[in-house]
Amino acid sequence: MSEQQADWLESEPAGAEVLHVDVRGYEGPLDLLLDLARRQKVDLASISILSLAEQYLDFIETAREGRLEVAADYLVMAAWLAYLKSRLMVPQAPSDEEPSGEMLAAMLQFRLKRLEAMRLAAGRLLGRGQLGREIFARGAGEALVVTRKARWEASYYELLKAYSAQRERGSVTEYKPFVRTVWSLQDAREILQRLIGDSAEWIAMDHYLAEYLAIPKDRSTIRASTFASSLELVRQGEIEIRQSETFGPILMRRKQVQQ
Amino acid sequence: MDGDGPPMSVRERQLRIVEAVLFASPEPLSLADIAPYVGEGADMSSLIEALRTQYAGRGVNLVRRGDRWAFRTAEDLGFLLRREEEETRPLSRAALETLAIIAYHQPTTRAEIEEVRGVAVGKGTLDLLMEAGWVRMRGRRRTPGRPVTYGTTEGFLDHFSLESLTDLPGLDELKGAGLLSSRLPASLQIPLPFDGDLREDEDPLDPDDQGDSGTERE
Amino acid sequence: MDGDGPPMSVRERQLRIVEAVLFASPEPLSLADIAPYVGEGADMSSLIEALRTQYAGRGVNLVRRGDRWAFRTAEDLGFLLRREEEETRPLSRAALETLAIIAYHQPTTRAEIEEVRGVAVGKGTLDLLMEAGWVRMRGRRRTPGRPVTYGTTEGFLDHFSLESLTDLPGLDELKGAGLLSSRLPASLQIPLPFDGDLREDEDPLDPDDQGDSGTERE
Repeated sequence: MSEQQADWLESEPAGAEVLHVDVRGYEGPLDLLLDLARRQKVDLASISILSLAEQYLDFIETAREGRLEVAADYLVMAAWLAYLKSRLMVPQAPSDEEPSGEMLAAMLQFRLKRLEAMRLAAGRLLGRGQLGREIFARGAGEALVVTRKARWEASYYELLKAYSAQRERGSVTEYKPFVRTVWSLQDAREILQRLIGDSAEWIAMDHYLAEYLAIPKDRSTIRASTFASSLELVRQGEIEIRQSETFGPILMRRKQVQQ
Repeated sequence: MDGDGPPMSVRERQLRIVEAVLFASPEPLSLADIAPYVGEGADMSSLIEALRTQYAGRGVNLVRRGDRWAFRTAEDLGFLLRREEEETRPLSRAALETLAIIAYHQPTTRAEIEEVRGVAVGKGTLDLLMEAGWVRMRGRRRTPGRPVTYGTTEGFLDHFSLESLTDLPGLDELKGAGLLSSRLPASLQIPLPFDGDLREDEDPLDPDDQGDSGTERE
Repeated sequence: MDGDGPPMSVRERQLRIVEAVLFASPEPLSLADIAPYVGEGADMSSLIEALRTQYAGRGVNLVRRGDRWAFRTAEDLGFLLRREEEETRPLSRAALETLAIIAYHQPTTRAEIEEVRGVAVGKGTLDLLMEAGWVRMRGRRRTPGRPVTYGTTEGFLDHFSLESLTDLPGLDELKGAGLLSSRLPASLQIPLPFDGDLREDEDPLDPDDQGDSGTERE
């Protein structure tokens, strides 16, 4: 195949030559069809698609009789051409929705013309003066050297900032976050429930919490969380709260059930 | 140095610079490439035009290649200067036809090339054309499957001595005969080869788009 | 091809051929090299002389190299082909940090810079600072391995408008300017940059000292 390709431009279509029963020289069924069409020695526009189809089918038939392996796409084309042939020979029924034989033939003709046109175009392109073959660029070209010189920019502030930031990063500062004990509202509520128990006596909150309040740094969180929880317990009707004066002790007891 | 001669006009100097820069570069250069050498405020188009006229009848011509310009030996001397390509393998028929279809039908997809040729296009064929610097991936067609669209390069124009795609041989006849359309001529308008930026039905390629990753077909 | 123009004289045609052949050749050519293209009976010397005259004032001249001939860019335009473009770019953070450390800690070695930065200093960074003209190799420290010592240059002082290195703000000034936080350990010291010729622990560089040839580190 490659040898045939090399001189395809020079080689005229084989004219009256005996058909070689060999499809290996062709690049597909369309290529073969075009070659057959050109053997008709007429303008592709006035070619007889019907006789072209017959030639193709003969060709394939001969090939198969000669026990040559024929590639699938050639057989597909053969089937299509057989169909085309039948449509060209049988007049179209009015109810027929399929494209007419004439339409199919025109389509094939168009494809053949287009392929041939592209072949001619390729040949004409190749026939033009080509760079490095007939047309030449400057042989002793000089590269245009553009050296890009970077002018670096940095401000004095950026410089000092960069230095300070690094020194600060580098200096190991001892820092231990201050860890606070925190009573959660949930904890406070449970403790309060347990401490009050069923007591019907008014007893000061601090009194209940005496055991915990021994640790000075925890006092605020214990008082705050307990008081907040106590309000919740009051709202739910579990306990009662009383305070007789501003800043006076907060008294608590189990809510008394009215008899 | 030019110490002795009469003082040179600014324009004369600009012309010499454009000439020197274009002469030095084996590759075509755009006006924007040359402008920095000439300096501010030069009328690049008129300089190029003047230079082109000066060289028109000479053995070396100033030619246009797409948006770029280059000095090339005169076309009519081709047969005298002709060097046989000994090292370069001639293009296969498949590659050459594929190149022609891309040139005349661009932007075009692999499926369209296959439709025209009636056979599958090996990926190797397209790779070869791209490696030669004649074909490039332009974008992706906004149709199902988003196929890659192919077009030619300025290197293609340069290699085949074409000023622009409209110089493609036989383009007008082909167009007139409706042979550049993808369907039967009667029903449609005839597209022209198009090497503008991107057509409305093309998407740009992602920077890392590898093209049709399809398996090797032959 | 050139069908339109007036008929070309034989001599004109010969000139065009000589011109094209010389243009296309990568090497200077002797008259004997060119003669086969021009054909029998051409007066090569006079053709070359005519061409030389035609190109004398142009951006490209025909010059003689021994007994060979070649087109060359006009001498007075040679500088054009090697154009320099400057672009301002901000210094990278790594370079800025390295520069700052060198400024304060000079004379300092790469290992010392890395110790302050906490990360490796690429050779590229130091090269860049030297290329920018802000940092120089001062000498070699008289310690095992004899590492190169780096310092800043006059160009550095110029760029940052400093009269001398002692103008660099010290610890208290940096704190006062809010650049250093006040919650720093008392042990933190800011060195006083040294810009004398060589410190007592530095050896001068040999004239051909290439600096740390160490492998690229990043």
